Amino acid sequence: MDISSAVFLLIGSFLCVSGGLGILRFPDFYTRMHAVGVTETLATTMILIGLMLQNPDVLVLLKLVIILLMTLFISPTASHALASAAMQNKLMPVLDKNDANEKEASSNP
Amino acid sequence: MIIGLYNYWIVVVLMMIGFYIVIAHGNLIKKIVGLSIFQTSVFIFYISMAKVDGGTAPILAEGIEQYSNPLPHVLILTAIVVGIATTALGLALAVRIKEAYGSIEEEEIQEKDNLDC
Amino acid sequence: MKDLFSIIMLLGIYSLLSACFFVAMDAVDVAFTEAAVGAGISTLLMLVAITMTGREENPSRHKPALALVVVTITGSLLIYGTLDMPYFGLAEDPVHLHVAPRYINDSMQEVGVPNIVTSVLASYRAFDTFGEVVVIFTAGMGVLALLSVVRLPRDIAKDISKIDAFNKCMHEEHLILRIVTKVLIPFILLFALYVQFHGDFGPGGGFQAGVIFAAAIILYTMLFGMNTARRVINQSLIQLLAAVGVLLYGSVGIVSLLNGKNFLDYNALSADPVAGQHLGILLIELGVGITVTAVMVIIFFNFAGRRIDQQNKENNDS
Amino acid sequence: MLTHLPILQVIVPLMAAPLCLFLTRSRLVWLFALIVSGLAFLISSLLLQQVMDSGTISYTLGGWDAPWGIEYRIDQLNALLLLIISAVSTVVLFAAHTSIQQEIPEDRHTLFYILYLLSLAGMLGIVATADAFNVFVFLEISSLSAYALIALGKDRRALWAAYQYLIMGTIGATFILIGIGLMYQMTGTLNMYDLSQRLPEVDNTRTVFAAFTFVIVGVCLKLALFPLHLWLPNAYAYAPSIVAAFFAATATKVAVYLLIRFTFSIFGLSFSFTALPLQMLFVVLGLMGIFVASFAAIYQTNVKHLFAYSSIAQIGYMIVGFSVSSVTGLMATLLHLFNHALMKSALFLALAAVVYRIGSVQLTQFHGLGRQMPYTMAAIVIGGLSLIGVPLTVGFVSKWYLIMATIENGWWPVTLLILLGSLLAIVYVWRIVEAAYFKPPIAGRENIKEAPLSLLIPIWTMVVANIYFGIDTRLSVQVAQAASQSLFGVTP
Repeated sequence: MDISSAVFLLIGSFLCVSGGLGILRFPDFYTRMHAVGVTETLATTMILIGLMLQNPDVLVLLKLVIILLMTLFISPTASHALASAAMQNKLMPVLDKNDANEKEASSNP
Repeated sequence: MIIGLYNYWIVVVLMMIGFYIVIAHGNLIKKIVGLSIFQTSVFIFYISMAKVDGGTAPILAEGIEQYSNPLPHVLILTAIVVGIATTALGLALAVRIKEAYGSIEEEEIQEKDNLDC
Repeated sequence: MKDLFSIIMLLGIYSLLSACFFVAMDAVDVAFTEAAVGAGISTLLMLVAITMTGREENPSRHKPALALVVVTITGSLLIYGTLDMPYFGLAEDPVHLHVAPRYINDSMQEVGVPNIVTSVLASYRAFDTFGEVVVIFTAGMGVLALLSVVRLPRDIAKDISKIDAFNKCMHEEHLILRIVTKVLIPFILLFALYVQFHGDFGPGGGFQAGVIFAAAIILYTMLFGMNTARRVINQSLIQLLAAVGVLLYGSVGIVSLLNGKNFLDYNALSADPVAGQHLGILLIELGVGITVTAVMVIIFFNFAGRRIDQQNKENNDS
Repeated sequence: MLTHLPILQVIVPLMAAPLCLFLTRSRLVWLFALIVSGLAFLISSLLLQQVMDSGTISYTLGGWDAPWGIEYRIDQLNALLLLIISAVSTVVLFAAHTSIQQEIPEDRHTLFYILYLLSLAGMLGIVATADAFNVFVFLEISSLSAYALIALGKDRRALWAAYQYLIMGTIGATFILIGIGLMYQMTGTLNMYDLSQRLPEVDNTRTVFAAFTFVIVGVCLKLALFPLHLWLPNAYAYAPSIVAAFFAATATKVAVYLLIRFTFSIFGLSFSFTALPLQMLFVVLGLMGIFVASFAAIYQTNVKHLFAYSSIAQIGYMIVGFSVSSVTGLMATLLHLFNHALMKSALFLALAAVVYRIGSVQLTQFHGLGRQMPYTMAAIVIGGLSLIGVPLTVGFVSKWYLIMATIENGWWPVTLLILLGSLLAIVYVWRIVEAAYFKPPIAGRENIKEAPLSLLIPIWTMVVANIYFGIDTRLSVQVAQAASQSLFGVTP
């Protein structure tokens, strides 16, 4: 029980860290969004499952399940809203490296 | 001896950051942000003094002896409400000032005021 | 930092972090409120405000020397003041010895509510809470006085005709958001009610519930447009509701006056003191909840309404 | 019901404010607000009588004994303040209906009365309560409504003034909050009486010293004590005239009350005047306030600005009386509180009448008004004489006691400076008189009429009070004496 919970928690934390890394390292808005959006959903799921295994109390378990459902609902929606807002404001994805350099050069005259 | 007070010192630093923003910056919205930081730091100060080592949240339950002090919590609940009320009113004023003066920078408003006189 | 948008986001994060700190300091009720208010409503209001005032800060020309001096003096005075303070977290600090023990030891017999914060808030220091409700009411009235826009029947008719067009375009753009929100709003409202009536036993109470309730309405407004929301929620009705909350709270006090007890003495409400206290707390929490919901909605509607009005004017000009 | 008077004093206007929303007609709301304010006045006079007869009244809210619950505690000092506030509010409200017709758009009238009542209730609450934190809550009620009321002014500068006031006021309130927190941390209590019992045990600690400083600085911000006065002139000058009349007469008085309450009742005399060089500091700041503000007043072209600066100067007199820290000195301060409320409400109401007729308060617009609006201008002249301190007006009484107090203490230079300050007052009052009586009327404005009766009645009520209390000083002096003696712990 303890071991499996620990495994889940570790996977969750690893995903969190990699998501954070993604935010810092990826070149443009959409890939960053991707990094956070994907890892956040999965990471919270993992961590919540890990916590569920830690605590056998039914009431607490129920609350955690509700939190899990809510995050599964909300975080993809939030990512979607962010991305579509960016799209509406005509922020274009960066496609390759040269393109990125050009963009920066043109935006910082 | 120093260790026993470190918490308050951090709070003081936070408070002063907020206070500095309020008095040093010219942007009206930023002043309100500073005010918010200042007030939130005062809340942290109050809450710190309510803490008792080894205590738990002040909700009575079986088998718990030590509770944190509930009174500062109550005071801060009230103060948070006062804070949001002030923020809302300040923002409303800032919006009106923008409409009337076309700017939310202190210096520009002052200049336009001097022209009025 | 010159971009007000990111400044406000950072402020929201600061509020959320301080809420986490409050949990660590055992102040669950405060943390709840701070998260709902500081990170939620006030961030939202600031964002609405900057859509009207512009999000860039001008490069400043001020000289910060004087401000720095003032801040340094104040800060060092405070640090100086902390030197004689009782240490952090010791159980024998004067704070924990004088008034608070009675709350902790006797509130169960005297008020009969497990959450001590609620019993202090709503019974021992109920008048402070009354003041708090009036403060929020004042803010609502102040924002109304500053921002409300007179809407002629002609405007309203025009707005209603716009709703369909607006709905159509929103429907295509924000399909996912709209559907998810529709699913979520009932749960948010349900949660608000739970917080409202469970405040006796766990963290929560009228204020937090009111904010959550208002958040649900605001979410609806943001996705379905002001005009739809105006049709659902009557403006003057909501203003009256704000007043009703304050009056409900006050009239609990008046009833105890009429029964020959002191103002807000809930023992006057029932022969059994604990039952009286329960009834009193329930009623005043309800009053708080109603006023807070109404005022938050009023504030948001007036900000948003002002913004629409500005945009209309700009369109007419151009 | 008589035992419940202390709480009724505050909750009557407090509960009446939301009720106004249900009455939509402007006239109806006005009548209702006027009745409520009159009721508050009645209650406060009953309270004063009770207190003078039988001493301090204590009232526990919610039936919880202090310090666990919140206590209301009425002694001579706050009974006097309650009377001043509710009396001024009633008289000013009487004029409100006519005055705001021109200055505030029709759809804001109900909101105006609501905010006015809230502000009144807030001030009454600050004065009546005996709980340090409750002071903060009611301070915020009165200040939030004040910001909104000031912003209702016609001029766009009203918005800017209100914003500045909001920032300064919130900083002040937060300072007070920090001070209260520090006090609470050392003593574990919030009740004022309990605090005064428990503070002496810890009064040599640095924390209490810091608490005291923060509270004093916070209160001084609200008080507009020189050099923290910068928010005041614009706030009074651009607010609607009625609001200016109400706040000029009451808002700073409440702050003076808080200063007296915190220094004398809570921290205690010996601590307050030994921990800091407070006496010296306040004398210097008070005198500087008198001179700087009076000079500034002389150079104003806007009459509202002029009287706003004169208010700052008058606060200087109060602070000087306060810092003498003798029974007579404090008595002079309290008398001046009372008298200044009478003068300033009369003056600002008269200005409201001028605005009503000519729509401006620039000094150049006053030319010839002496003949066109004789009653209004006569009121301004009498108010001005009272500001100077001419015998037979109230201004004389308080300056007399102030000078007595300084002489008693042997502060000759201060006495001289006070007299000099009064000379400056002659200068700025003379400028108005000159403009109104010795300049020909402005061309094209020959048919300006006297202000309507609904404005003249409140103006002259205040003017008559100015003269009456200048001749028959029994009531004011007796109460002020009793209050200051009880603060010094002297038994008469």
